[in-house]
Amino acid sequence: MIALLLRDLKLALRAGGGFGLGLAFFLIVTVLVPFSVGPQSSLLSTIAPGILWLGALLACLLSLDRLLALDWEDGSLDLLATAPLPLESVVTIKALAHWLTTGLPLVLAAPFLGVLLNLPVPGFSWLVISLLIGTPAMSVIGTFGAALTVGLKRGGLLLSLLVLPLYVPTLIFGAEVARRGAMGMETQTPLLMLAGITAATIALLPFASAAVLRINLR
Amino acid sequence: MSIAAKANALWEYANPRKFLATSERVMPFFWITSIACIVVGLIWGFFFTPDDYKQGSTVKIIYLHVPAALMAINCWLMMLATSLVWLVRRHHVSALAARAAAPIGIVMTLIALATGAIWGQPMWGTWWAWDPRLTSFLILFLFYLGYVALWEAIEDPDTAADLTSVLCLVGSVFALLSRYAVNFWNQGLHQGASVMRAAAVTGADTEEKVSNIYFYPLLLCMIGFVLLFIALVLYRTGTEIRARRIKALLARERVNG
Amino acid sequence: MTLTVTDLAITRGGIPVLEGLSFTLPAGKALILRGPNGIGKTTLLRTLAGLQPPLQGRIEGAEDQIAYASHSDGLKPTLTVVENLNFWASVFGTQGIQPALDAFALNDLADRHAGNLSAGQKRRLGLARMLVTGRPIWMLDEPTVSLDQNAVKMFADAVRTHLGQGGSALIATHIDLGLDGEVLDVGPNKAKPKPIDDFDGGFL
Amino acid sequence: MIPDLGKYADTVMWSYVVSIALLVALIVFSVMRGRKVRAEMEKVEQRMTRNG
Repeated sequence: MIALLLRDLKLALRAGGGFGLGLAFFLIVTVLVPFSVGPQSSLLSTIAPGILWLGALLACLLSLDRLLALDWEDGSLDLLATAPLPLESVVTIKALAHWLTTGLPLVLAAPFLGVLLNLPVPGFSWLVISLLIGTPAMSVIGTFGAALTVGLKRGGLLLSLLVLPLYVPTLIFGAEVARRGAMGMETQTPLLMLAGITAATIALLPFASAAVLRINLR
Repeated sequence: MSIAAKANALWEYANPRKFLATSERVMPFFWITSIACIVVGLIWGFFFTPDDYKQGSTVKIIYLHVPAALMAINCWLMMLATSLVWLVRRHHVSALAARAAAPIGIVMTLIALATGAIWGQPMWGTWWAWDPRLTSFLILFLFYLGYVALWEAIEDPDTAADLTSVLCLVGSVFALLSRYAVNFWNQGLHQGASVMRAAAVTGADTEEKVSNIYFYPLLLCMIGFVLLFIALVLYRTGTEIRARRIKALLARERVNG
Repeated sequence: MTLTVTDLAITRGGIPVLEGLSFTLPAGKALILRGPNGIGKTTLLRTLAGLQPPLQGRIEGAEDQIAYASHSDGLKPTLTVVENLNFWASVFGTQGIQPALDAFALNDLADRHAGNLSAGQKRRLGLARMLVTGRPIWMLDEPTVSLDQNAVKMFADAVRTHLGQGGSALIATHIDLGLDGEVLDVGPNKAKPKPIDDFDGGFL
Repeated sequence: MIPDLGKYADTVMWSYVVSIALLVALIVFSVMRGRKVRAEMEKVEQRMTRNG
């Protein structure tokens, strides 16, 4: 299992591995927002939590179609499916690798981009906390979407369409935590919901992903 | 007949030929009664019910909005049930029925959204408000789109049936979750919407004065929509079965060269 | 470790392709699969490897015993030869990739990135991957494609060594490898179509 | 004939027009595709019975 994780990390970090793609996209979105809505800092600080969450979500979405497709094309998945490792672990590791290479960098970059958008001071910690809790769910849900569309030639668009509604609850609660945190309001309820969604998806969704992958490998 | 025997008899309809024969026999009944119910219900509602004291004549929209919204949800529930039957018992008719139902669900959701938006224009002063109920239907619409797109994208019919069934299961959980999330995110702002909900759920007198005058034509329309849905599903499932058979025959022809 | 297949029927894309297939593959033997293109050799190998369920019939002695190599090699171009092999060795819980490097003369290429190898070298690496799985039954799908004569000999030797150590191999190939074992022609097992009046049969 | 719908006449009429149009379109498309598929199946079946 560790071997698979290390290999995926190594692959992501080497040339052409796609590491930094999501990060670059996140940066582009946040930098462009003030140009499109205007430079008033009061407006920017109101929408900052939402924009940062949306940017992180889209950056995550962008990197999903590479998650399983490369292993599918070169036959690695065939061999992994016959290996002693259960497919449930394989998809969990894949999601973890995706989070480490995409989600975690986004979490770390978010406070710096928050400065650009005049995020109110109390919002920084809540932004990082909400993203830290929310991004793993996005990776796990994304893995499910990637497993559904892995055999398709032009699965990218379909993948986005399938994952989009699945991301809604995470986005709502995650952005709500960041928004309320920035405004100095109570954040407990959405934070609990967000954590609940993440825990439940991590616990249950890998079974669905593995089942779907098995069907696709037939 | 014992319950087990009855259950077995029900599974008989999972046989495509038997399904086609039976559905052919009962379909005229559903077509005729459904269209009769809808026509009578709509005429009754449109011409012979008074305007609401608060909403004026827009109350007449509920005869379309409520049944469509009802069927948009029921259609997904039916797809969930048939998907489960396919995953557990592997009856092809069941999977094809789910496929046949999805576009009906899309149209029902569209009607609910369109009438909601048109109704919202004078009531809320805007075509679209992120009202929890409208938003939930928008999300449901996205689920339907994804489901249909997945069916269309996969070539192997059994693989497509399997994958869409799993998507339907997972999607149902997330749809419920979204419903809750959306309610939390925007606690119902619009009194007007609750008139429609009250009419849909209880159909009885409520504080908002959805009285029996509106209820009977509405009930007729709801029955009509349910029957129309059944007729459409039966018809479209027949089409899907034939399309599947064409595919199988052509594949057979290729194999035997 | 004997692989026994009894009255197996398999499908591809929902259409039956082969039926009534029975054979045994005892330890130390090879079985060469023959048959025209498109008859379902790949499907058979995938079914035996457990990647897809059979339509009917029994497969015994296959569970966790099979190393399956498809047309593609499962190699990562940005990893070196050694990294690629080490990865598969640890996934399958085996140690020591040295025998595999030796068997396919990959020692000189050990630190090259897999993406920089020639087609034949890649193929050799892909086959070396079979060796590091430590699984007794090899299932190889057209393993000699893009190998030169020398590499084919190398491959045949590796399979022979594997057989000598009590392993077995099921190989779909069109060339003669000179291995100890039988040839299985699946041509006669082509599935007979159901009569089209049988609506439900024709439906499947 | 048409009842007085007051100031909301447009709203109500458009709702009915859009909804009924969507319903009719759904039915028409279903039936059209159904007919096409049925005819095609018969064609293919006949061809296959002829060729054995």
